[in-house]
Amino acid sequence: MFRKVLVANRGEIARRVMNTCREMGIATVAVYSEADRKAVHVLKADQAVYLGESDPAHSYLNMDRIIDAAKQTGAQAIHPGYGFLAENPQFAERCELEGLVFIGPPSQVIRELGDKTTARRTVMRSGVPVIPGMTRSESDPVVLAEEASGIGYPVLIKAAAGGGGKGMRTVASPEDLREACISASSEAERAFGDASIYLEKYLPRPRHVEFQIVADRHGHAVHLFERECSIQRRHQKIIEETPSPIMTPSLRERMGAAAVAVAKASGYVNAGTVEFLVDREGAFYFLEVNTRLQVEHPITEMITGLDIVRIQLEVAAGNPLPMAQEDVRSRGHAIECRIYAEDPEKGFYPSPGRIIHLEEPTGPGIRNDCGIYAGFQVPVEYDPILSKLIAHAQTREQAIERMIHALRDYVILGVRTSIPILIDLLESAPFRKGDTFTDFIDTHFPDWKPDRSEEDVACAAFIIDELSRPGKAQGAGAHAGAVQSPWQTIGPWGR
Amino acid sequence: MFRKVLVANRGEIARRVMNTCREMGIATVAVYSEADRKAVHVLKADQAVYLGESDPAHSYLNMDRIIDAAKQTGAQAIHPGYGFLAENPQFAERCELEGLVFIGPPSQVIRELGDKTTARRTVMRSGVPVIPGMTRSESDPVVLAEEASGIGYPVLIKAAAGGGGKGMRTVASPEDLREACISASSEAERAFGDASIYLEKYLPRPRHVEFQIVADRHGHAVHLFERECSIQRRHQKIIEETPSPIMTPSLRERMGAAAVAVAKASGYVNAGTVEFLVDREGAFYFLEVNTRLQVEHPITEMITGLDIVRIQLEVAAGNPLPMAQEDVRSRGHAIECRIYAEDPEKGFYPSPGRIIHLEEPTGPGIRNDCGIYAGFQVPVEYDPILSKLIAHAQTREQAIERMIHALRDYVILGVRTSIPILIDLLESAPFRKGDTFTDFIDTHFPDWKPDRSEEDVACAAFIIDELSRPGKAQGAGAHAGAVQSPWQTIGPWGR
Amino acid sequence: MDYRLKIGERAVSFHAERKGAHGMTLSREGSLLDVDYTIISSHHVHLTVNGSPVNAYIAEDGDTRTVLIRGITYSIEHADAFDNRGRGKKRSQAVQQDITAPMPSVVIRILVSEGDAVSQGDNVIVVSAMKMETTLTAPFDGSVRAVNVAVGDKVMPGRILIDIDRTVEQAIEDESHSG
Amino acid sequence: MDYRLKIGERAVSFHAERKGAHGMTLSREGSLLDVDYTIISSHHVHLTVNGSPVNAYIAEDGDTRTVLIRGITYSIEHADAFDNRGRGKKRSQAVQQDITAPMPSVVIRILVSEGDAVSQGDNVIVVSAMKMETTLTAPFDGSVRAVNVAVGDKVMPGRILIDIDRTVEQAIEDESHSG
Repeated sequence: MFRKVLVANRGEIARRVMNTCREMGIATVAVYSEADRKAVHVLKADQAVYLGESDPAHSYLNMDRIIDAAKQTGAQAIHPGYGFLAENPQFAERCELEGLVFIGPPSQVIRELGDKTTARRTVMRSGVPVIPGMTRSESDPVVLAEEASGIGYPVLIKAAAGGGGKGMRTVASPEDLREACISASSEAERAFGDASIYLEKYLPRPRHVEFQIVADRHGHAVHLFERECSIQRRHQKIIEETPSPIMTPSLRERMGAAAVAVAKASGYVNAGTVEFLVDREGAFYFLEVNTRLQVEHPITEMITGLDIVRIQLEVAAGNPLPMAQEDVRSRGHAIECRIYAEDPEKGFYPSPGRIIHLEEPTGPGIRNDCGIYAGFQVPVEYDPILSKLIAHAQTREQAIERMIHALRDYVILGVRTSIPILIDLLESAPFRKGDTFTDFIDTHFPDWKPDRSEEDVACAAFIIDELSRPGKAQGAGAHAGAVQSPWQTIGPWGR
Repeated sequence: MFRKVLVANRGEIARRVMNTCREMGIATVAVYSEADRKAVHVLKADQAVYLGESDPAHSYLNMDRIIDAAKQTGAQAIHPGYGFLAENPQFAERCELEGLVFIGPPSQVIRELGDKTTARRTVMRSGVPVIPGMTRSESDPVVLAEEASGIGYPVLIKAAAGGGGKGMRTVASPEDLREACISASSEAERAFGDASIYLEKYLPRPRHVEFQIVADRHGHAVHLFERECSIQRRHQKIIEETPSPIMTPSLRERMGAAAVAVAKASGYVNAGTVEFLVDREGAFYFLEVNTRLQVEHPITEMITGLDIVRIQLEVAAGNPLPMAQEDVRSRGHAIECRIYAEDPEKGFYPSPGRIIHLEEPTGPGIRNDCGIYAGFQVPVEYDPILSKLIAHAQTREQAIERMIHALRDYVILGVRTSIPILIDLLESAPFRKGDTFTDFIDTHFPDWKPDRSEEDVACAAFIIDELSRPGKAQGAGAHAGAVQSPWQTIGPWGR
Repeated sequence: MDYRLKIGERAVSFHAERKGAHGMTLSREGSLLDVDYTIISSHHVHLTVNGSPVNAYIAEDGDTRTVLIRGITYSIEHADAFDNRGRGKKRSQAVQQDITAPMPSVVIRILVSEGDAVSQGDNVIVVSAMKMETTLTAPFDGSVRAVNVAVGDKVMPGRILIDIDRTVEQAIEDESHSG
Repeated sequence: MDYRLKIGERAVSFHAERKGAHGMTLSREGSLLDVDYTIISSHHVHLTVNGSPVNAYIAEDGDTRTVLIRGITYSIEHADAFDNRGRGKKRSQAVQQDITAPMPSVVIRILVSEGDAVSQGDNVIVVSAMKMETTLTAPFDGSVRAVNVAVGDKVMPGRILIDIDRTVEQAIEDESHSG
């Protein structure tokens, strides 16, 4: 096993990878940018190397500096997390050339699956159905317009290198295509260091169901069941669960077999995710393979009792998978909610800022993979994910209740978060029924606002807080305390 | 199911019970004493009723006030937690008479099993071996002295009503018996409201292995596997784990069957624990039944995926057990460490005080059932338990590593805690080998002190902290800041 | 003591009377709240309102306090403070001729140069926050007087990114509307 | 700057030199520590000592600071402060004739009354903290001058619970030893 691993990522996922490393006796190296000098992954690492400015291009996407950091610290392997360089075949190749183990598939596999169009061809040959769309990526707006006409509107723009919803746009009519492509391409460039995009037919109201796979270098591949990831905003998942509410033993067997077939056909090694869309009739279409650890991997860990990062490290070190398909058992139901720094009342607009106060939910069946702490300045430069809250219970209904209460217990002051809308989503009748589709929020929660039924209580808290702070005025301009109240400068109040 | 439940307890266990209640849609009522006005269970309840002064006799042991609180709030059932009135048959009987459901066994069963000597007779009749000792409790020092001679020294004094190590004393020779009995009896009186004690033969170096049982009103009883609770200090457990390192499938089957036999012979209903001592040859002896939710129940929940409090509530409402013995499956290995407010360098002397800063460990496989928060004043009147840290992983070795790192991540400032010795216990070769006996600490860690190998780093932190605080002197009596430094009053420093 | 608070879009008046060391009654339009409270920390108050306990978590952000109750946030401030600020804002909006950052963000692309003529709705600048790009458009017809930022700049909310001189006839028309 | 710190039972001298805004070198008996640090919060400093990062959590308790590193606590104070206090303590110990509470606790039983004669080692009072009972004994032969507490009283460390007048011959003998 490795003695030292560099984690080429930040925040909650870097921390989570380092947790498993240290449990395995592997020393950890963090890398960080200017904005992340006080980030949680820096605080938790055995060593930390400064990369450069906050812009990802100068830090988390800067291959030279990351490779240098690995060499300088004597790290033998690099775990890329998700996002940044995780699915960049050039980076995996650089690692291979420099004698560093890239903890993920071989660069060749990343390249073939990462070019989503090549992946689609590979999968078509193995007999698994794919969504209609382009078979190569393109940057010429004229060609893209022609392709879109051929596919038929609405079309979906996707980043060829992508994942996580970045660089994705739905386009309803030809006149919007050009600017959408430019914007998507730019977003993809910044997120993945690769501006390539392609077009797919936009499927109305699909479910997003994915299978976790793990494969070793010795030709063994197993799947760890499915995850349902239909609840999305801006094409990015915000609630995931497993098992999928629509899954039947027979469908699971067929889709699981398809996922393993994709893994074997592509020569897959390490952990990955085979994504499918499932239509209303229960037919499934291959979407893409994410050749990395997925954001939502914890729900699979909860129901299987496995540590996917441990499996990644074992497999990357050349060891065989520690289990066969029949050893993998599912227990209970797990849900993940992504806690983003964003304002769900204002179109999920990002909300960076300083965390003033933090209380994490705890208790039976609750896991919080957290990338922040009280006092941390959430940077504007990176993904708005603050933490991933996971609830595991015996049944779906119990997991929903557990999650709702955990969300209500979760206190984050200083930035807006997705918590209020997550509560309403989970409490809604369609979610409880399992009617989850990718347009769920647009359909059931357009122009969502929270039910602010405790305004009087909030006002009481406001008044008490003001009265209880020493040095604050307690009446019309009275009391000149040590600390100048903002109200004193504005004028009299509370008469 | 009940609409409202009163939890007649405090701290982490009251909070944990309320967690499950609210997930089941059951409203919760907390009760509290003077010292607990700001306790976590008060903050988390749907309603809270003040009982009285901090002394348990005026609050958590005051049956009249607790029954009144239940009636006044319309609670239909009372969950007693552990300790206090949890194993008091008079209290269970009062509930029955007042038309309140006591969430535990019928008062008659508590009385018979709670009188540990009656329990011993019942169990002896069912063919399970018991430890040599008295068959009735006693308060007369003369009679106790005679019994002790009969049993042969060393003897163990135990509270007839007891559990949790309270009222327990080992006596090596006759001259120490009298004061030990008085002290044990007094401690038992204060802890359980019952001063009765009895004597048992002291078994050298036993293992403490217990089985979790659950039984319904319809004659069904199952066990949820064992817990190994051998690591103790002052006869109180500090590390528990499951499975037991010594367990074999055959021994588990025999002991599990014995536990279920005890449940059936005693007419048991609800959750309980059948405790055994196991000697070095693998022979097991019935010790006692704890007729309540056990402190260490979370490790059983981790490996079985069950919520024991939910089962308690279901069974108390008259519902049948939701599973048969063959449905109960164990997965992985779980360890609990009890985080006490005490100084392990000074004989585990209690260390009450205000929590100045708190950072709870989180991450995969970590659960922390926590009864404190930053700013909370840990009362001097109650058990020193602050929280229970639980680690669950695939193997014992992985669970140990996970726990060690979680303990190192756990930051509690303001009181001394058991954390440093817990780290050393888990890291020790005998613990890793599974050589865990009840005299483990006395044998391997007499006069334990932590390995303070980072004194220089600590001094650096001291100096940086001092320099970085505004208003503190930064040189020989220099700088008169807004805040008077203690050093300024004492004299010059840091020259 | 009387309070006029702005919560959401409404202003609400309360009359508060202290009741012992840790209690008060709050009345509003005839309804009465009986409040007991315990200060748990500088950001946490535990209240019992008409017999029902509730935790409120509070953070100050300038004039506004954010109160978090059962996962839901409430933004509250003194209505007087809001009125004062609001009047100022309205005045400045009337003569608005610039494009400001809506939130902390980074400038990604600038689509216009000094002197360019722009029509209402034209894309003029793209900013990014937390990997989400937003395109800001011209609020009216006019010409670009100044570009105050460069690609890569980190900007805070309210920062004027681009000044636009409004085409004169329309500006006068708007002024008369705002009067 | 020079520091003389008491850590555990030892006093250690350090020479500290600032190195930029967030660094310092610390030398002690020829060995050199190169320290970079980041203040994370009022109770948390992240240090890099000779290239190795480590988190230190710090709380002040009177003269002493408790520093928590990797789960282990270090109690540190200025050696001067300790010496001053220590000399005071020694003096008072020499004439000690009382029984003090070892920690915050509650008085459970009082086994003596005013005027009682006690022998060294006799049980005189039982206190309880967090359900653990501790019996305090007479430190020397003597007679009980005053019982300062009642059953149920909550007492803080150092509080004098019972005054005992020492039997005269022995007291004199002890005094000569302490000189």
